[in-house]
Amino acid sequence: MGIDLLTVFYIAASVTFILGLKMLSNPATARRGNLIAAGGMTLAIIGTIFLYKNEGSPLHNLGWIFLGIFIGGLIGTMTARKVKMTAMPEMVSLFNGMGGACAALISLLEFEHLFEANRSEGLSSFSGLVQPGFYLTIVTGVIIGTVSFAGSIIAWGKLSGNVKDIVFRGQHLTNILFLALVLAAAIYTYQTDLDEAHIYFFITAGLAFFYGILFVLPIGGADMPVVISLLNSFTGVAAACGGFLYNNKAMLTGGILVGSAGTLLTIMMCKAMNRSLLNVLIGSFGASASSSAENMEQGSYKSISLSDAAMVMAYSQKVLIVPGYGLAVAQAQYACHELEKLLTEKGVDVKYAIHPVAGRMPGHMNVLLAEADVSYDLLLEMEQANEEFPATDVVLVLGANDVVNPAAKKDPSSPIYGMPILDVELAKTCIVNKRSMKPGYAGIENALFFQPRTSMLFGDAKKVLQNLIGEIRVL
Amino acid sequence: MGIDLLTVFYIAASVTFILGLKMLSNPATARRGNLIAAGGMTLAIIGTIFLYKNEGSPLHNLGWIFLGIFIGGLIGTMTARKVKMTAMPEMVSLFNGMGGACAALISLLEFEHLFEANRSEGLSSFSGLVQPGFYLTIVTGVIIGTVSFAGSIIAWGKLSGNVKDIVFRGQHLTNILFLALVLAAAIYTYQTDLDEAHIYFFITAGLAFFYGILFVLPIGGADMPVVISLLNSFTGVAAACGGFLYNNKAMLTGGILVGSAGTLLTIMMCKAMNRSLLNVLIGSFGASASSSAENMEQGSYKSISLSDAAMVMAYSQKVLIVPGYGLAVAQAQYACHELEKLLTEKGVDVKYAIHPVAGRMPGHMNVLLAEADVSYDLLLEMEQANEEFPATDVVLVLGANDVVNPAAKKDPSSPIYGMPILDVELAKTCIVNKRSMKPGYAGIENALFFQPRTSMLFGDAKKVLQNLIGEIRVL
Amino acid sequence: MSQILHWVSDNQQILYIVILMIFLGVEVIGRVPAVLHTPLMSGANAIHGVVIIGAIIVMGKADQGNFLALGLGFLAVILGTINVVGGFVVTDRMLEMFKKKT
Amino acid sequence: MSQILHWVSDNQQILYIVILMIFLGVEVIGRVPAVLHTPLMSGANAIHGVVIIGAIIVMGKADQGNFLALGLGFLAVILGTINVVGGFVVTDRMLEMFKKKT
Ligand SMILES: NC(=O)c1ccc[n+]([C@@H]2O[C@H](COP(=O)([O-])OP(=O)(O)OC[C@H]3O[C@@H](n4cnc5c(N)ncnc54)[C@H](OP(=O)(O)O)[C@@H]3O)[C@@H](O)[C@H]2O)c1
Ligand SMILES: NC(=O)c1ccc[n+]([C@@H]2O[C@H](COP(=O)([O-])OP(=O)(O)OC[C@H]3O[C@@H](n4cnc5c(N)ncnc54)[C@H](OP(=O)(O)O)[C@@H]3O)[C@@H](O)[C@H]2O)c1
Repeated sequence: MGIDLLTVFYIAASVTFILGLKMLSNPATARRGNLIAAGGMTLAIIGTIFLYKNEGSPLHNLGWIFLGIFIGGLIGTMTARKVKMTAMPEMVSLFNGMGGACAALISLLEFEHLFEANRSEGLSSFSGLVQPGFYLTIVTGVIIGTVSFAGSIIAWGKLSGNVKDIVFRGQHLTNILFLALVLAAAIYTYQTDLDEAHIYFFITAGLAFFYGILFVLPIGGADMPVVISLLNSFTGVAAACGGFLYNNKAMLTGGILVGSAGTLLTIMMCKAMNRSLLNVLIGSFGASASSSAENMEQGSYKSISLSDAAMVMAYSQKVLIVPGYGLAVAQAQYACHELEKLLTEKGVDVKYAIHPVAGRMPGHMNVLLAEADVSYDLLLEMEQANEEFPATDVVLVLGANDVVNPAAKKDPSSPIYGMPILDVELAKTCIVNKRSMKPGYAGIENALFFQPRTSMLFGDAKKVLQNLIGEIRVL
Repeated sequence: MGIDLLTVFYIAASVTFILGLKMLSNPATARRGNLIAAGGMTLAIIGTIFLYKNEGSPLHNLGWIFLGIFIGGLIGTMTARKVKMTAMPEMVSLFNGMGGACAALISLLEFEHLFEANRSEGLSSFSGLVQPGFYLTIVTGVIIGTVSFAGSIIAWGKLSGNVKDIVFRGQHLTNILFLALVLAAAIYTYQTDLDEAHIYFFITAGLAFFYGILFVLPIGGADMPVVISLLNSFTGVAAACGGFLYNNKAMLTGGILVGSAGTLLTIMMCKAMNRSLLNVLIGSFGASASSSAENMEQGSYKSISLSDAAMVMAYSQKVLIVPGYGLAVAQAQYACHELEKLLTEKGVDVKYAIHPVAGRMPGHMNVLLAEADVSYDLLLEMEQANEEFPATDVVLVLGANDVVNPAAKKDPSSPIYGMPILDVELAKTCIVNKRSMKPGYAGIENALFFQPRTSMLFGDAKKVLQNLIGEIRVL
Repeated sequence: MSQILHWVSDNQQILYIVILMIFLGVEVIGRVPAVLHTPLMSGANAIHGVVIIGAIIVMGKADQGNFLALGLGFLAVILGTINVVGGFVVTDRMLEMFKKKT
Repeated sequence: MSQILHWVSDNQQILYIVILMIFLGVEVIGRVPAVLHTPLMSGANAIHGVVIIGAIIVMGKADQGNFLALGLGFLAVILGTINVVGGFVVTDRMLEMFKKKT
């Protein structure tokens, strides 16, 4: 009876996962989708605790289980609540790592279980008692879980600035060799003498851990969102292995769902930046492109003074602000909102033009501006914005670069060629704020800066905005 | 070994069904999708014939099976090849009916099987030997299969003009009563004395047959595509019942897939006409609306003579032709293509504006014009066409009415309000060909006809087109 | 109630397959444009012709002497085949008409 | 070869579930706009936290004296819970930021 009810719970949970993910991919229903999936998850967890039967007897150690859930829940809630919006990807990476570690630990303990069972039967190797399929599930869970754990920690480290990009010659070959080693150790474990197997299993896990580190190390820090998404789908597969292990459909379906959707999401993220997954993973993009930037001829550009910029904006009718990665770096979102309010008070029509991959994670700008309480209605999506530029007097580009680079439309040899951009050239004037003439993420020169209608306003975004506000106030 | 291989075949078939349906919903891949699904089906059929094991022994009567497949294949191919493009929905309806009958026959034979088994065990009622779930599967298969069969035949009859719409008072009540009777008979069969059950099972099937007829009878002939789509998804469910019966995953997945996709498709078809499924099934739309048409005041309209119309078109720069149901009725697609070629020779830019629900089945106009060899490039979809109307000199409306009715945009009380339409009013002049001022399918007056820029060109579409061609030739 | 739960539990895999298939059916055709409604309907119609497999099984396990089963089974095979073959052929013909002629 | 076929046949229902789930994963998020990539990733991240169920089972069937299993199981429960709870909470916070403020 109880165990039958649990099955129904699991089916319900699987359905909420599917529905939740579906709703998460639509702005209107996303939040509800997240809650629905969370509800299904709660059902599955509570059901497991109280209704699961292991060989006919209910689970014990309930006290420990509740304590673990309490501690984990507390840590999870606190960190998730306290984290700064702009540090979201790091956070997701850490959470993902925890999931990977959890999956790896489960498989590890099941291995120990098998090991004991084999030993008490007096068998000399695993293959005696254990089906290849079952061992495969366990070892896959350990390897993928561990890789995901190690990789996520490195990705977190890179995003939070604790780990530097490390590139050396022959890196990719080393990585492939390492992967081969992991697989060899896994196979050896299955076939060798029982006691040796015990050691080699841990060697397999250890090698997988190092492989996870090596896998993420060469990839550029800015590409971490893509890597996190990929590791996310890895953890999904590791969770699915757990589902096979316990013949548990909730784990199986949830894991596979995330594995499949995560893989597609990873590919879509790459596409939004006009790159291939392979290109991201090999991590050569930034390197090769920045050299080409140096080769490009520098045209002549003109600067604008703070007071002139303040004047132009205060006396125009319509201003569109294009935020980019620089705004996030300078943490200038509050100053930006301030400027927007001030201009609006003066009767200027101010809106934001949001490029989907501005910044370093999808939706970065939405989150950033929302943090500063900018009204959602003022945010124009790329298509809308491109329609409004021709009727715009001033475009203020704040620390954005690639997302307004006309090379994406005009220069087929450019690495960003084909990426949709914000057509700021269509506006009457364009004021670009950044600290120097240095290129952005893609490492390429931007012809926009050298156009007659464009003026540069150098300086850190936050300082410049504060000064602009000061100037406009005294106008 | 053989039976294991069959499982793989079935899995492959299920995958091709999913892929096929997915590809069928995209114009670029539709044809390939159909072929892929057909390939999977062939695999599943051949696999079943040669690899299926019934209690350990292979299937016999192979000669008969091949003969049946040969005959069925021959009939299927011949009729499918010979049918006129515009008679497609009838054809699909017939094929669907065959599928329903097939599903019903299978369940019927399995029932006989059970009946014999029960009798030889000396049991007095079904419930003794047969699980309720199993009986439910059988009886559901018979009922749904039979309803689908009978309904499809009526739908075919209506479309081919052999069956008239029959409406009487209390029809819906009668139908609901009949459905209740079917269910009652089905339940009674399970519980009653074995020999009586044998009779009552056939009574159940017979009642289901009548219910199928009654279900479709009151629905207007023009709504048959929607009904066929609904019956199509019914047959899917009946096929899935067969899948349960034989624990056959190919039948199960294929059936459920069609059942689910077919239901959604039915709803989408209704939406494209701006109606609800219930509204279609109750079949009251045409009736109530046509009375309201009579209440509308008739404005004044102006006619145009054949020679004037010929002149206007021949000396314009850009003509858009809007085909509708009347063109199909008049079988004027060839004459229409003729006119288009003639005008093009004279240097006029001629294209077609295709409304998605013009005619009586989705894509009706595409199929109709393709039959007359009109080039696909000349067909504009609704959105494109609406962009081009303002730059168009003459719009020639050929037997279309509802799809160019401005009430859909302007009159919230109109039954077609909210349906997207072709904005022919935007063009410089509009010539409308139909036989009278009578309303179209929705039975409502069309304000377009009374507008200053519109002129009416009365007559049967084919005759009018032939005369126009004659006039233009001699210009 | 507990019987139903038990039944669900016994058949959970099949139930999963059914539920997932329902979701898939809806998702897979969710983006179909209106012009393709008729060919899609026709293609789906051909796919449910998979019921022919059942007819083959019924026919193949019928005893030589059981004329009812043989006769009706034979009929079922013919009808099922018409559904499958006719369905795919007619769909193909329709789609051919939608093809760009280049 | 024949062993593999046999394995496939024995596990066909599970295989069906896996295959259908893969299709569903792809179909379900196929239309997501770029702005929602991050919350979607985060939501998916929370969903794979379902692995916590495995941790609970491991923990719940560990013997009182088996300190390795108890210790690591306890750790697994904590880590899994962090994944689940943190994942859903962070996703909700993110989505709150996307909400229209009216
Ligand atoms: N959103 C995503 O999911 C994602 C993920 C990975 C990669 N990417 C990539 O990231 C790029 C995003 O484009 P983007 O235009 O937002 O950024 P960007 O092209 O990287 O340019 C940012 C600019 O901000 C300036 N900047 C840096 N710090 C600043 C400060 N404190 N004050 C003012 N300016 C500052 C920099 O110029 P100075 O150094 O001269 O100041 C730089 O040129 C795209 O190439 C995209 O493909 C996006
Ligand atoms: N496509 C689908 O899937 C589908 C399915 C079911 C219903 N519908 C509905 O069908 C309608 C389709 O709109 P529609 O504009 O194509 O057709 P319509 O609104 O039914 O109008 C057709 C017009 O053609 C005229 N006509 C009939 N025979 C003719 C002939 N021989 N020569 C010249 N004209 C002739 C009729 O007027 P006269 O009698 O004065 O000649 C009639 O007004 C929509 O309301 C739609 O919702 C569509």
